[in-house]
Formats: sequence, structure tokens, C-alpha cells
Amino acid sequence: AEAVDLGVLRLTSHAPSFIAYERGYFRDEGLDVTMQFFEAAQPMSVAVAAGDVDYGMTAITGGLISLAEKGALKVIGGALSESPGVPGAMILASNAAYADGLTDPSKIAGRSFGTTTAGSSFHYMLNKVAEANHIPMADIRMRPLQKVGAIVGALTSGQIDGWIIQPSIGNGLVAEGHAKKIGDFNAIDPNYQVTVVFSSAAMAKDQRATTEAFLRALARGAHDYNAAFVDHSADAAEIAALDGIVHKYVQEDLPDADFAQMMATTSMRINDGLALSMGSITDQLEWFKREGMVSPDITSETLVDSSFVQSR
Amino acid sequence: MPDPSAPRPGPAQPGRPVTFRGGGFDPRPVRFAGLASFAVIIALIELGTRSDVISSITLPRPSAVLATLADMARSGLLWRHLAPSLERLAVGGAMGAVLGIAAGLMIGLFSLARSVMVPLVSALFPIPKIALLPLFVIWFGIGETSKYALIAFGTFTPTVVATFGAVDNVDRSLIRMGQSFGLPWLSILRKIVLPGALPGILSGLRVSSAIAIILLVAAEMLGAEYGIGAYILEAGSLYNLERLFAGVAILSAVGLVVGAAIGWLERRLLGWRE
Amino acid sequence: MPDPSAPRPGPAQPGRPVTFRGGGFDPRPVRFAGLASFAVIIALIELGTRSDVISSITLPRPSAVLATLADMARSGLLWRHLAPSLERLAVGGAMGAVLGIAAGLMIGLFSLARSVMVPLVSALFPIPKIALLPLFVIWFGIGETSKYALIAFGTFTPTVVATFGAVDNVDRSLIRMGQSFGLPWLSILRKIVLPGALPGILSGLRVSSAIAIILLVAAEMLGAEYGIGAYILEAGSLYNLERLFAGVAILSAVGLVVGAAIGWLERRLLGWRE
Amino acid sequence: MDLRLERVSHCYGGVEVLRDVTLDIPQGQIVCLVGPSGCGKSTLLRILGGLERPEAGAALQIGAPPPGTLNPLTYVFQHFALLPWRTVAGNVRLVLEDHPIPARERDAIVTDVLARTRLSDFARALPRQISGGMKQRVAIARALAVRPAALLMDEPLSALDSQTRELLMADLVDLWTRQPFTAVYVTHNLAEAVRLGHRIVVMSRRPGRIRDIVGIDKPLAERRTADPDLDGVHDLLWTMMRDEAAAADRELIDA
Amino acid sequence: MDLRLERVSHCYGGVEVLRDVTLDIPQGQIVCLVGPSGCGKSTLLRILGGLERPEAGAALQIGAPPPGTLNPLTYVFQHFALLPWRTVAGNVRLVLEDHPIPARERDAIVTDVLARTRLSDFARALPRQISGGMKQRVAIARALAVRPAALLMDEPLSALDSQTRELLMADLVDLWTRQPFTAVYVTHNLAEAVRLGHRIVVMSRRPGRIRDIVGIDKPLAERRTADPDLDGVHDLLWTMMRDEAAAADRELIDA
Ligand SMILES: Nc1ncnc2c1ncn2[C@@H]1O[C@H](COP(=O)(O)OP(=O)(O)OP(=O)(O)O)[C@@H](O)[C@H]1O
Ligand SMILES: Nc1ncnc2c1ncn2[C@@H]1O[C@H](COP(=O)(O)OP(=O)(O)OP(=O)(O)O)[C@@H](O)[C@H]1O
Ligand SMILES: [Mg+2]
Ligand SMILES: [Mg+2]
Repeated sequence: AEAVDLGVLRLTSHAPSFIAYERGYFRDEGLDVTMQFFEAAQPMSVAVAAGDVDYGMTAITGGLISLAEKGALKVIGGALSESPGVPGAMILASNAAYADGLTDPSKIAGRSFGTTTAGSSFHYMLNKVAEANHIPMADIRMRPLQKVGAIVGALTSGQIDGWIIQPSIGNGLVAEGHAKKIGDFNAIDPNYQVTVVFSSAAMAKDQRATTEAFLRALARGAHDYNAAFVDHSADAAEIAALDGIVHKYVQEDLPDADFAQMMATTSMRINDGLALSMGSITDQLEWFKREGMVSPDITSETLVDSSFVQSR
Repeated sequence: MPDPSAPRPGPAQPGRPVTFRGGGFDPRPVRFAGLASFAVIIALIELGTRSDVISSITLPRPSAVLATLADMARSGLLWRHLAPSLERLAVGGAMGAVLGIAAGLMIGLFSLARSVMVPLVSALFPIPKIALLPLFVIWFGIGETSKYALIAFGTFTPTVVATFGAVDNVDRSLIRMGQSFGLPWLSILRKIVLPGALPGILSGLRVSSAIAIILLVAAEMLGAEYGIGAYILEAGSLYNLERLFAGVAILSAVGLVVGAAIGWLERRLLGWRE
Repeated sequence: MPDPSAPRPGPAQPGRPVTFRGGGFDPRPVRFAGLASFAVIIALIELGTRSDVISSITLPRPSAVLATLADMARSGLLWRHLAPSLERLAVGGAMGAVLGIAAGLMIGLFSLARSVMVPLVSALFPIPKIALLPLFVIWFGIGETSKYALIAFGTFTPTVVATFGAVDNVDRSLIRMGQSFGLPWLSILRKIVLPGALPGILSGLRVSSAIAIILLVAAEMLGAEYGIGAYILEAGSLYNLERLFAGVAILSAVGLVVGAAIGWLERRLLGWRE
Repeated sequence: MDLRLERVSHCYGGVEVLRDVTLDIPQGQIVCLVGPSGCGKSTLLRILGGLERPEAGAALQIGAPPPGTLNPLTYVFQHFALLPWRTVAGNVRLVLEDHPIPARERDAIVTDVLARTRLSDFARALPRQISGGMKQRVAIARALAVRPAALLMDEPLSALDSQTRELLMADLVDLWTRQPFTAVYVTHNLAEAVRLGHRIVVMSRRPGRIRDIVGIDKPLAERRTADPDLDGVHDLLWTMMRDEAAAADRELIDA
Repeated sequence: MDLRLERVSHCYGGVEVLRDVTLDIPQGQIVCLVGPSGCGKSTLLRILGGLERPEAGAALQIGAPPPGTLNPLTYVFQHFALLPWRTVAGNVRLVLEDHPIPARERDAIVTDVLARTRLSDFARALPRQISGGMKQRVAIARALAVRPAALLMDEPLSALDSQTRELLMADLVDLWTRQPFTAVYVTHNLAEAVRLGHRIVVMSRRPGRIRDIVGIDKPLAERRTADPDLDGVHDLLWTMMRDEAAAADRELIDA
């Protein structure tokens, strides 16, 4: 079997990787996959660019685009995506800000929002919300806090006014009364391509067969995931089995029941067949260019190799 | 003017004792006061957290931290995290120390090395290592190499500075003595310069080892599954204060142990000091 | 045995000159060699990156870094990032230095302070400040306070250690002299201990200021919009090496300027040293 | 004002340094203290000046110090103890600043003592700029500035080269001749003791006790290098001390 | 082997230190060098031993060193220059280790020189454990170990207290009497010069030149403290040097 390194984060959005790995979908394709765990998305894209890891899956960030521009990596498939009728990113307000009138996305002018770093998906979503409400970004204070944990701390203690975050984290905050939900990102950009699958440029170019096999196996994992957690079409035993697989890697210390509950209520869709929402990707790329975070010369052809999967 | 050289008869009137005005300016640590103050501080925090004077998101209960540590020890998790961290500290620290001592000796001995390397080292010194994390991944990958490299890089610069300072401080009169007896260059280096620089080098290693421990956390940001630094980072991102403090306490303890080891080395090797 | 005290007639046979065996072990920096080596290194990197020997994800082109710096200066972005960073360095560094000097003096003067604080400080020293970032957010918020606090905390411990070492090293015979002339305690402190400790304190400040600059990046992880550290972090997350190196170069320059400022202070205040 | 040591004994951490020392120092006399290394001479002087508390016995002041005295018992130290960050004049001024003296008078005192020690030209020099001999002159000027009732000198010349030492001895004789002062003068140098002492106290090895006291009648100003009487005293002292000095020399330190 | 300084001149960064010094040091003589501070005595000695290159002129060795000599020109330094991390015996062994001598012979040399300097009991002591006088004896033992043709001594006794100095002077006289050696002995102490020198070279202030050379005929072993002849030489020297010493004393250092 061919040895392949796959970068993963201990997040539910990486469930397809865990499922494909545990259920032997990779082995079925003749791949001997080793999972490399990362603490954050940024090092994963760098590691793929450096050739330490063959495939990875993260949001489209400025860093990812820069590395693609340097010819170091390529986006080869889509993963997590907004999708109407399915849980999606939620716009949160801190309790204090909510009490102070931040009750609707249209009232975000003059407020401070958390993000991990400039050019992260949080930054992009915030910009989309502002655009949709015709509020210039200059009127919103963006506070880069590096880590999701730090943003959670800042939001619950009222030091920032709001945050736009995936439901796996947002739901918990709202449920425990640490924050108020004031809107769905879904309503603003129903096709947002949250995360993508990427590989090193060399891998995409020279190891086409391997890459295709890898994507097929991962798509099988994604299919199982959607059936169990997004469409709820799988039977109870299947759901329990998948809960078990994912829980082995994510939030190990959460009680099983709570974990299952979280999976059932907060899972976002992963594109069938890892299809790419090219519209959203182009939109994101254009925004990064406008903001001067990436070189203005980069085109979506440099970023994406769309020959592996379907485009939506 | 009479010369009063002969002792006069002992005066009969009683004298006033000379007033004492010396002493002081010699603070000495009271024994066990350090331990006692630790105990008091920990007890106060325990009371504060139990009585909710200190909110649970400000500080964890010391007893809970202790329980976490005990749990870790019992479940073997402690060793699973500690072993890779110690290995990283040992390998990275040793690399940094060896290269640093070598570079420091070159600077201390040769004009060319001094001219070229001193400005480089002083430019490298204030560079924050965490800023370079993305580069380290590219340069050294995400495996152990990049962790070793980060720790080695962090310990390199202070070791260089300490070593060449130590060589500069070797008593020149001892070197001239060696020359005056016709000792070959290598003998002077081996028998005079190196032992003379040893105290300075060892005290430099004290600083470098503290820096290595501090950098462990940064190093384990680079995709480490196990390691005290990784444990602390995970605790931080989960905002689990018990684990965070347990991890910090372990690092503190590692620091104390390494410091004690260097102290032991100093007593063994530098017994000749006054 | 004849006593050969009278000079004998000058020997007529010619002598052999005594062989020279001194010199050496006195490396002196060759002038401009530092600058030259910088220039060579930068030129090599420029050539390497232009000819693709060094891939563009390994190192940026030095010329592109320079262009980025020039751009920043022209667009005013440089100052917008530099001003808040300098303020944080100044305020946080000053807080840490003032508190550290005060604590160091206490340790250097009073047994009680020494007993209680020395173990505390040595336990605090090896704690990695980045591990405590989440706590700092809770304790001090994400505003300027937490940045000041992080920098102050980082500079506090080395300043304490340097200060009490400096007080310990004040020549005791000078203090006894003061006492023998009946100088009051406060005069001895003001006129003997403080000036005597000043060289040590200043060289401690050199180290502390380097640490403050290193910590700037960590401090600006906490929700800073502007600041050199924030700029570097953003560049890192965008994997924009030109900006990353531009930011690092700025920090290096800040380090050199602060070092030069302390050097100037030393020359002004410590002109009495031999 | 006379001084008296009364049955002084002292230990350092179990090591007995002084045993039962009784000694009178009458006003106007220079008493020289000689003895082998480590016999407790410096300790005795520290006890006399109130810098050390004796374990037993006492140092006593008998009679009042002369009026105008600012610091009755004043030291001159072996290694000068000048503040390197103050000028020559500043070092002298240091010991006056905490006394309630008008600034004019203070300056006058400084000017006067610098003149008496022939240092006027060096008032603004820093210690690092002047030779060892000059430094010790500054220390003497500083001591004179507080109008001491007694000078306590601990090997004041032993850090100087021997030519400078000759010059300073002459200066001291000169100062004493113009205005006699009381002094206890510790030295290893028998030539110094013979040149400056009205009485020479010879101490035994540790624990230090008084072995003998030798008086010299000849006035200070008349003493010369090659004086047979003084040479006789010198030889006498050296015979007394030779064996003990040799034994002290061969002692292992904390072996 | 004789030594000769031939028209030696030297500068340090523009400051002329030695001017045109010519001096013969015949075998078996102790030549003492006296002169005011900073006149270049140490510099002259460094030139003589090959530790400094003179700007003009030369230091010459005339004739071959005696057979068996390991280091013809050997120093004894003012501050002993012992390696603090080596024992007394180790310090002596240091200077033999790089010569191709069998280990047995090396140990024999060490034992012999330690015995000659009465240090046998201290062979395993560390420098910090012994007194200054003992340290300088170790330095002398080390110098003897390489069987020097000439000893170059730079104020070898000036870091010692004067009683120890007396003892060591006696030791040196003893060593010389048993086996005469050539030596250049720099000192500030005229008593030492008069006690140890066959010839005494008096130097002028900086730039150092030879002012005068005084010979003393009396054999070393017969010289005593209170010898009127020697006292006469001492006074003669002091008269010659007094003013220059005073002037050197009052010099400002890099004012
Ligand atoms: N502060 C101290 N603590 C402990 N021991 C001391 C202290 N001061 C002196 N001693 C010891 O007490 C003894 C006497 O010391 P002191 O300095 O009084 O001798 P001394 O006669 O002045 O010697 P020297 O001639 O070498 O100056 C010595 O053995 C010394 O080591
Ligand atoms: N390496 C050096 N570099 C510059 N100047 C020097 C150096 N060595 C000595 N000097 C200067 O040269 C002069 C003569 O110095 P030297 O040490 O030879 O004098 P000396 O006669 O031995 O004095 P002393 O009696 O004080 O030992 C002094 O002014 C000294 O400052
Ligand atoms: Mg003493
Ligand atoms: Mg000299």
C-alpha cells in the first residue's frame, strides 16, 4: 500500500477523515494513511506546503492562498459548507452587548468582534455580514485573539461584543447562557465554502492516481457522516458507531451522551463527493485580494485544481 | 609638646561603652520561610476559591490542581507527557549548548569569529522565537526536528554570549604565565582557558536551561500530541485551569530539578573556587 | 663562592634575540567586518532566492523585505504599528522595571523579603508566559492592561534577580565605612547602596528590555489590532514572509536602539568606572 | 578622651579569635598593633570602633570627646573605601552631609582638610584618576574632616608600594607633629610600627592575646630610617614574632 | 648564559614608556630594578622574557643556556599566577607536562622543587587553602622546576604582608646561596633591593631610562636588617628617588 500522511485537527469537521480511517476506506483504496494531528490550521497548511504532510483540510485562509501562490499547495476539493436547512455558523452577541442593543446583525456598527487572526474564516464571515448590512468594515473593531479558547473567554466575559462561529462551539455557548444568538450566517451566504481539502502542489500534479484514490475514500467518509449527522437518514446503530469513531478523536473527556447530542444537533454539511463551491471560493479570493492580504496577481486557477471533483 | 609614649596610670573613672553602629545590610534567608510563604499563599488561594472570594475562572483550587497531578501520575499520563518533553529539552538543549559553547569559544579566541559572529548574535537575540514558528515548520518539518531546532535556537544565543563573556573574563595573567613557560597554544586552551571559563559557562547554562523550558511550550505548538507544553496548550484552549496550573507546576518543577543538577555540577567541578 | 656583584666586561660575542612568545588570546573585532558579513549573508540570500536555489517558501528576498519596509514607512503603516508597540514596551517595561527594582532592593536589604520572595521568584522564572495568555485575558481583559501586564510580568523576574544580585555585590567595605562615619541608614542606602548597585541594575535592564521585546509578540496575541507583534502574527498567519521578516527586522532594530539607549545611560551615569 | 578595651574576648562561629584583651589607649598617643596574620587585629579594631559587638568584655570611651568632634572614633581603611562615583571633595563632603552644619562651614572644612593633606589640586578628580597614595590621603582627609577624637587605622599603608608608603609615613608624622591625635594603628610592617608608634602592642597567634607592649620614647619627628635605637626595637620585635609569623604563614585555610 | 638589553625603546599607543635602555645581566647575578610607578619596569621585564616585542632595540641571550634547561627565561609574577583549580603539585606539574620527560622523572622534579621550597606537606592543597606567602613559594617552586637560566621577577613580594616578605626574602637568599641563579628583580621596596641585589638599577620617570647603577659587594648571606652599609645604600637610593616617587604619586591618571 502507498504511504500517505493526512493532517487532521481534533474537530468534528474532520470526522470524515476519522471515519474513512477507522473504517478502512483508505486501505480499500490501497492507501496506508498516517494521521498527523495539529493544534491549529495554520501549521497544517505550512506542513503540507513543506511536504511533511500530503493532504490537509482547513478553511480558506490568507496563509493557504499565499502558499498556493508560491506554488506550494493546491486546493483539490471542498468540505464543510453552509447549506440551507442545516445547522450553520451563527452570529453571537455577548450578554452585555445584547443587553446594550446588539440584538440583530444589522446593529453591528461600532461593535468589536473576535477573530483568531487576520485572514481567518472568522474575519471573512464578519466582512460578509458587514457587507450585507451595508456597514463599512472600518466601523467594526476586529480583535485578533489567536485562539478559539481566547475568543470564548473574551466573549463570555463581555470584552468583545460578538463572534461568528460554527455551531459545534456556538450552540454550547448559547445553551449555557454565555452568549446570545442574533442571527444565522446561512441567511447571508447560503453557499459559503467553509473548509477545503488541499494537497501539496507536487502531489496534485505528479501523484494524480493517489490523490484521486484519497479523495474517493474521504468522500465515502463524508457520505457516512452526512447520512448520520446531517441528514439523520442512517439507523441508530450506524449513528452510534460513528459517534464512537469520532469521539475517539474529538473531545474525549465529554460524556458519550453529550457528545452524541452535540453531533446530532450541530453538524454542518460536507459537500457530497467533496464538490467545490467555486462561486464562494472565487468570492473569498477576491475579498482577500481587495483587502491586500494576498498578492493581487493570484487567480483561482493558481489556488484550485478543479479537475478532481465536481464544481457546484 | 610632651611625647606621651609611656602608658599613663590606668584612669579610675568608669568609661562609657562605645556605641554599636555596625551590622545590617546582610540579609540572610530565614530557613523554611520560603516553604512557609508558599504554603501560606496556597492556603489563601484554597480558602479564597472555596469561599468564592476568588471566582473559579480566576484561579483554580490548589487542591484540585494537586488532585489533577495525582490523577496524571496514577494514570501514567504524567509520564506520557513528560517523557517526550524531557527528550526535547535534552536533545534541543544539548544541541544549543554544544553549538553555543563552540561558537562562544571561537568568538572568545579569534578576532575574525568575533567580528563576524558578535553582530549576528546580537541581531538574533531579540527575535521572538514564536514569530518564526511557521518558518520552522518549513525548515525543519513538523516532526521532532523542528522542536529540537526551536529549543536549540533559543538556547544557542544566550550560551554564546555567556561563553564568550566567560572566555573574555579568564584571567589574562594566567594565560601570560602559560606563555611564559612556553606552553603550546592547545595546552593553554585546554588547561587554562577552558577551566577558567567553566564557571561562566555553567552559569550561562543555568539561564539557557530556563529559556529552554520556556520555549518548550512554543515548540510543542508545532503539532505535538504529547508533551507538557502540548498539555498546557490544550488546557489553555479548553480553559481548564486545573490542568493549566498542573502543567505549569510540572514545568516549574522541571526547572528546579535542572537548576539543582547544574548546582550539583558546579559543586563537583568548581570545588576549587573560594 | 665569589659574589659576582661587579658588572663583568660587556660580552663581545653577539647574542641571539629572545624569542617572542606573548600576544594572542586577545580577539578584537575587525572594523566593519560585522557590517560586511551582514552584507555578504544578505547578498547570498538575495542571489539564492533570485536563482531559486532557495525556494520562495523558505526565505523571502531581502530586496522584497526592504521594499515592504519602505512601503510601510511611506504609507504611514510603520508608525501606526510602531507607536502602540512602543507604548506597550514603555509602559509594561517601566512597570516591570520599577516593581522589579523595588522588589530586588527589598530582597537585597531585608532578610524577611529575601526569605519570602527569592523562592517565589525562582518558581516564577521558568513559567512560560505564553502558557498564561488565557489567564491574562481573564485577569486583565484584552485591552491594553493585559499587554502591559504580560510585558511587566516578563521583565519583572529578571529585573528582580539582577537588582538583588547588584545589591549583594555592593562593596561591603563601603557600607561599613558609611556606618563607621555614623551615616544614617537612609543616607547609606541613597549614597552608597544605590549608586553601587546601579551598574548591575542597568545591565539587568539590558536583558529585561530584550525580554520585553520578545514578549511583545506574545502580548499582541491578545486582541491587538495594531502593533509590530500583531503585524508579525498577521504576516505569519497569511504566510507572508516579506512582512514577517520586515516585522522581525523592526523588532531587531528596536532592540538595537534600546540597547544603545542603555549604553548611553551607562556612559552618562557610570563614567566613574575604571 | 581615652579609650580602653576591657577583657575583650570574641569568637567567630566557634573559632576563638580574641581572648581576654585589656588595653588602654591614652589621648594623643599612637598605639601600634602588630601580630601574625589572623590573630584578630582587625577584629579588635572593629570592636573598638563599634562595628562589631564583642562576645565578652567591652570597649570603653573614657571622658568626653573634645568639643566640635563630629565622629569621635573614625576609621582609615586598608583599601581606602572611597566612593568611586564621587570626586575627592565629594568623598570628604559625604561624611559631613548628615551633620547639621551650614553649607559654608562645610565647604570650609573640606577645603581645609584637603589643604592639610596637600590634595587641593585634586579636589575634582575621581578616585580612579589618582594613585593609591593619593587615595589614602583622601581617606585621611575624610577622617580629619569629622574632627575625630581617635583614628582607628587598619593597615592603612599596606596596599601601597613601599616608596609611596615612605612618603605617606612622613605625611602622618607631619600631621601628628602639627596637632597630636590619638590613633590605634594596625600593621604587619614592623618598620612602620617603629616609625609611628609611641607604644607597640605585640599580639600572639589566634586566639589573639597581648604578648608584650614595647614603648618608644624618641619623638616621632626625630625618628630616621637608619637609627640604631629603632633598629634595635625592630629586631627585638622581629625576634618575638618571627616564629609565630612563620607558623601563621604555614597554616592551611579550612583544609 | 648572560642577558643583554640593547637600546630598547617602547611606546604604548603614543606614550613613550622606555627610551634607549641598555643593560647587561651577567650570569649568576641578581639585578634589582627600581624606579617610580609607571616608569616601565614591568614592560622592560616583559620585553626581556619575550612577552612583548620592543619597538626598537632588542633583548638578547648571550651564550647557550645550561644543558637541561627547559625554559631559559622564567617569570615569577606579583600575583602568583597559580591555576586555582590545580593543587600545589599540579601547578608545578603544569609546566612540565608539555616537555617530553618520562613520568617518573617528572614526579621526581616536582618532589624535589617542593622540598627545596619546603612545600612537601602542601603538595595536595589547593591555592585557596594556603596563605599568600605559600602561594608565592609555589610559584617559585614552579619556576625552579623548569631549571631556568634566569628568573624574571616582577615585584614578587609586594602582594605579601611585610612579615611574610621577610620570611620569603630569607628563603630566596637561602636558595641563591645554595645554588646561585641569574635574576632580574623588579621592586618598589628599596629594603628588598638592598637585601637581594648584587646590582641595583635605578630608573627615571616615564619615559624610563637608566639613571644609575649601584653595586653592593657584601655577600647576600651576610646582609642583615640593621647593617649600616646597607642602610647607607638604602638612604642613597631613597634620596635619588624620593622626588620622582612623589611626582609619580601626584600624577593624574588619564585626567
Ligand atoms: N566576619 C567574620 N566571620 C567569620 N570569621 C571571621 C570574620 N572576620 C574575621 N574572621 C576570622 O577571624 C580571625 C581573625 O581575623 P582578623 O581579620 O581580625 O585577623 P587579623 O589579625 O586582622 O589578620 P590579618 O593580619 O590577616 O589582617 C581570622 O581567622 C578570620 O578568618
Ligand atoms: N598593555 C599596555 N597598554 C597600554 N599601556 C600600557 C600597557 N602596559 C603598561 N602600559 C603603560 O605603560 C607605562 C609603564 O607601565 P609599566 O607597567 O611597565 O610600569 P611599571 O614601572 O611596572 O609601574 P609599576 O611600578 O606601577 O608596576 C604605564 O604608564 C602604563 O600605564
Ligand atoms: Mg586584618
Ligand atoms: Mg609593574
